[in-house]
Amino acid sequence: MIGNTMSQTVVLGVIGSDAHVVGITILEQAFSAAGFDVVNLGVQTSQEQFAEAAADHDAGAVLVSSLYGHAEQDCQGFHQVLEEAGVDAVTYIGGNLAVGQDDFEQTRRTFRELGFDRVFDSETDPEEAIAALRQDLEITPTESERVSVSS
Amino acid sequence: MIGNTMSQTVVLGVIGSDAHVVGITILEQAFSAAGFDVVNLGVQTSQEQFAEAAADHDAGAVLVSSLYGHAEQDCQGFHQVLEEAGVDAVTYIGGNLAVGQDDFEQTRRTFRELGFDRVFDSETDPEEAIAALRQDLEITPTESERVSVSS
Amino acid sequence: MIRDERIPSDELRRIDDEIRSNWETGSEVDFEEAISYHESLPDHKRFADVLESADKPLLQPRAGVPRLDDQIELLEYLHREGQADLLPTTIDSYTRDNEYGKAQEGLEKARETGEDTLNGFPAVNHGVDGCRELIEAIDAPIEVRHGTPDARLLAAITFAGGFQSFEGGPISYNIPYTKRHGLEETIERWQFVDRLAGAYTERGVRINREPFGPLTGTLVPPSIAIAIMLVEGKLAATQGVRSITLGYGQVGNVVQDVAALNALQKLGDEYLPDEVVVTTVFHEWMGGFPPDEARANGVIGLGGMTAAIARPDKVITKSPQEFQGVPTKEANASGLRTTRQVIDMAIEQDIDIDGIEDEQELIERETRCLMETIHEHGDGDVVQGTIEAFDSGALDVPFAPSDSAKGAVLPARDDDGRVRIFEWADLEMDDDIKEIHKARLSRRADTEGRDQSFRMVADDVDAISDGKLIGRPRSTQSQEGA
Amino acid sequence: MIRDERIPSDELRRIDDEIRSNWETGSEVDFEEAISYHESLPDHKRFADVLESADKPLLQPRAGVPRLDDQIELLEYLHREGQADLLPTTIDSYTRDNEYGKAQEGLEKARETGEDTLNGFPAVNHGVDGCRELIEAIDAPIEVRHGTPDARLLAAITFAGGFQSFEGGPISYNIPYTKRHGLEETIERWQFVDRLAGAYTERGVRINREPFGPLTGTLVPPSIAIAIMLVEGKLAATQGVRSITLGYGQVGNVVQDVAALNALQKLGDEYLPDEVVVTTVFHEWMGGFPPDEARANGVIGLGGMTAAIARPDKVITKSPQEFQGVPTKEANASGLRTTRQVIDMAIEQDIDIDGIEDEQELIERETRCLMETIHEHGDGDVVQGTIEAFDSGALDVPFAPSDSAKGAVLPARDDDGRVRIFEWADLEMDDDIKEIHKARLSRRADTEGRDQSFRMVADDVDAISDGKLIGRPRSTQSQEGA
Repeated sequence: MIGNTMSQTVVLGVIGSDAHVVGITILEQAFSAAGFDVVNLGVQTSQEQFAEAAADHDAGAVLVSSLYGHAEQDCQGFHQVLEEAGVDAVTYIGGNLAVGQDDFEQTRRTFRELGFDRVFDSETDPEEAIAALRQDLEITPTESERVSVSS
Repeated sequence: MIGNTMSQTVVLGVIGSDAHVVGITILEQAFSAAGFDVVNLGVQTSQEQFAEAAADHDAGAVLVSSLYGHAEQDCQGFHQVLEEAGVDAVTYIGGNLAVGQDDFEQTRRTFRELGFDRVFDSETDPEEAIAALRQDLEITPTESERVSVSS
Repeated sequence: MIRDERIPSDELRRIDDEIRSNWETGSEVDFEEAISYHESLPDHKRFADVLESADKPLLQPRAGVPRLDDQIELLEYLHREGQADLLPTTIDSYTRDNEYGKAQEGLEKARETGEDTLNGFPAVNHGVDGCRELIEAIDAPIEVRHGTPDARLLAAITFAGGFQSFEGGPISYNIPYTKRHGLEETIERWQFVDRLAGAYTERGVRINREPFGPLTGTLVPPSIAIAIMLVEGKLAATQGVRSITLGYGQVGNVVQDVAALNALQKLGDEYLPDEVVVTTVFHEWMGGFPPDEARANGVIGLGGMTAAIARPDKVITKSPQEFQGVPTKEANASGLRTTRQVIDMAIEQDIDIDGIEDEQELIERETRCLMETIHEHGDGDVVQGTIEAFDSGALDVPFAPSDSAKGAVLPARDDDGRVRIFEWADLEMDDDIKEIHKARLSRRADTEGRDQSFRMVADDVDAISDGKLIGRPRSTQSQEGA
Repeated sequence: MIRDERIPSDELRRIDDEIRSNWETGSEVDFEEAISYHESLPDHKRFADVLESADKPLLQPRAGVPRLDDQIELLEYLHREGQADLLPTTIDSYTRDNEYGKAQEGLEKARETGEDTLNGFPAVNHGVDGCRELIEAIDAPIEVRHGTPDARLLAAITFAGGFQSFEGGPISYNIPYTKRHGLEETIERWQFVDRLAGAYTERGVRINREPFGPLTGTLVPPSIAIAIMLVEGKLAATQGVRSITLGYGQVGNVVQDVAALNALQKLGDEYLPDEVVVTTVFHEWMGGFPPDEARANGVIGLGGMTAAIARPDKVITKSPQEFQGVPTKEANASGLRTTRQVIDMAIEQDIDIDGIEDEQELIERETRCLMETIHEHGDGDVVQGTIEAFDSGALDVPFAPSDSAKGAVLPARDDDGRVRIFEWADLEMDDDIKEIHKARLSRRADTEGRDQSFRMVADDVDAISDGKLIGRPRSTQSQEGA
């Protein structure tokens, strides 16, 4: 699969019962300004709502935000739900992903194992996510995995 | 000895190496306003300077202030020095008289034993000292000892 | 179609009976008996009277724990050690979602383990008697604070339980708090709450109502907050409420904050009926706090200074531990005392800052534009106007999670740190006002040598927790340094 | 008779040789070698340059412990965790009394036991090499702060040791600090200190000198403090000092404090020679602090706010533990960060308070009266004029313990909390200015329903530590309350 043919549509949302809206609003603005088509599902979005929106819009990327510390629980089985809906998109997650976030590398491994292509902490600038997504949508996922992300 | 014949002159000073001037300035003003003749010796006043001034002015009262916590040491033998100089005055002491001033009653006893007629803590209003002095200078010292001082 | 009309008595009784059957403690409520109970309370526990007769800002913290004994101990501590003038009882999240069963489980677990298994006081579960024990134990007025879209049972029980002040409103406890409750639904439910407060008021028990001013707590332009306060104030007045405290959350620019509080009081007096006593409450900074108690105390200090100049009737204080969430009682009391010290040192000074009148005039003009569009959207009915104006985006709140608001308007600070509107979306506003905002933001862009963009918004959101008011780009900041 | 004249070179050398023989480390000083040493220091350790080129207020704490390693660790901590821009080294009391032997005993005991047996850093005992170790270890400029009437040997050693800033002066380190040192004596000794700083300055090493502005720290009327700053600045300039930082201690009324700092800078530029670079330093409240860290943080917050509006070149911060004396390093850093947060949030706001210009004009007129009387008392010589004016009481400092000042003038706050003069004694002042003060104090007396009296003075001295700015009588306070 060659990135250039991939959709420039990005589905954004805050997963679970989390109601933190500021970050997702900023991300929506940043990705729009960077030329992406953004579908912002807002806060308190279920796995199914992500999958449905990604399928409907043939999204190239699904960006999940979580700031209340329950991300691991909220994302269990998420990639299976996406697959079942026929979604073939790059998936990122970012935010405060664990309650006692002492070791982010451990957190990153956890979410990589859940199936996310990239994992960001809450200090990440939108620019960094945009740069990563540009790369991931234009080159094969296998190569993208070799790119080191500093966060 | 009848109080009415006693001198209305009050000698004030901060004893020892103590340089706290604010309290003594306020006291000077308060006693002057109350009609006393005030001799303010200022800060860092020695026992001998108190005695000399009290003798020179035939003082009715010697008021000693101490705020730096070394009053007990600074006042050892003070009443003997006064007596040797021929001073026959009411003596008060007030301020932060002990470093860890947990039990003021204990502190009061200590300074009463050193010879002071009245002992005040640092929260005492000048009015209270003035009222006490008016009493002490008009009635016999024996009776004045029965007056309870709240401080 | 729901309109801004007083709920008729029989309808009030019908709803009251219905909602009181939602949880067992509902049956404890007896209106006549409750009136007698309120009449038995001493003057210094009558919230509206204490607040309205104060001649300097009264301080109130936030606080709520699940067990009654613990809540009494906590409020006693804040009253004694924090010298709080007014006290709060913050309600737990399950109760806010009307999940009284889950709240009951949490409360029972709290009683067994002694741990705070709920994030607030489940007043419905404690019931009328539990509330009264609290009211009797504390020697000051207490307000119910929550965030509940459907607070009907909570109101019925806490009013009967002796509370005389109740925070919230159909917009201010919907838009910032919940995604999918419709505005029509929350307005209808809050009409009941207000009508119940009105029923007590008619019997001489003036229940104080306090719309939640800070809304989303993040760079809310003052005129948007004030318009929503006026709407909620009008809705409450229609139902018979006569003591209304309009709220405002600090944005951090002293001139704008003082101007906004002045405008809030002035427009409140103007838009609300004469028979309503309008007071104001100032919330210390509700956005992100620095992760450092020393710096947090600086934020609190600026809040106290602003309160000393603006002199609202009440100040809701923050604690130095704001960053980490719920503070210890010591930190909570410490925030109260820091605020008290700043206010008491500054309030007798004659501090009149240039530009406050101009800023106030701008805020008033903006607010009038919004009130006018609400009026037009509803053909004169404020309920329909509010629903329609939110629907069209003519009325909007930045960073609103609710589906009832577009959340498309975006704020940014100008070069002095005042909150302006960067993205208007469909917000109704006179063109010349939009030009003023644009010119102000353009001056900031010039200072920073960058275009106006969402980057400013993003930088501003984090600025105070990063130690500044304005989110300058890094290059500008380093130029500033020594 | 001592006059305001530059010490001749041979006399400078004679005194220098003499005082350096007072303690063994004096012989380590070699002026030429010291110049080379200063030239080797990087730009960011050059105190005058860093201070004079800053474009926002730099923060500096107070700190001094006896052992070198501990002092390095303490300053590193305050630089890193407190983000102090400038660092201090506070000297111990024995050194201030020139008791170098006792300081040596204390230092040795500190080294043996690891305890702080001295209340500061005995720089003379540490000698030139010890000072240089400190200068090299810390990545910021460091000032010597002390309170020494005769600081000649301390200056000789610390200047050679690489320090480029030195607090104090013949009046400001005499009148508030000591009872029986005559002014003539301290002026003569400080002429040497200033001349030594001037000698370094002539060789390109601009030693910054900082007269101690707060004086007795208790309700000092701004014009008295400013006049003494101008005198000490002039004396230093005569001896060749070219970087002078005039000081001012917060009185707590924002309008008066901003006006005073403006006046200090303006009159400093006017009265000091053109070749002197004049900067200002603002000391956070030097009077009694509340015995409560939360309330102390409120006092610090008001200080930060004042600094943000007045924008002095430097701020000396207080810690929340001020009440109990020397703070822990954590509390010290905390005071720095609270101040930083308030300044950084408020400094970009356009806060222009009404009445500052009028108050500044009054302060300037008062200061000119005092400078004029000094001029007249000395027939144009500022040294003789100062000595004679203090002697006659035409120049005076309230609450001065020194026998060199009458200490007969008494301040009290007016109804806005500005410091006025209640008892003029023999202080020289135009009658119309006295009338202004009298009218202001009379307004306060009316508000409080009591006569102007020393009671106001007494109440004001304790007010801030009791939680207020103005010492109102209790009956007025309870009227104020809710």
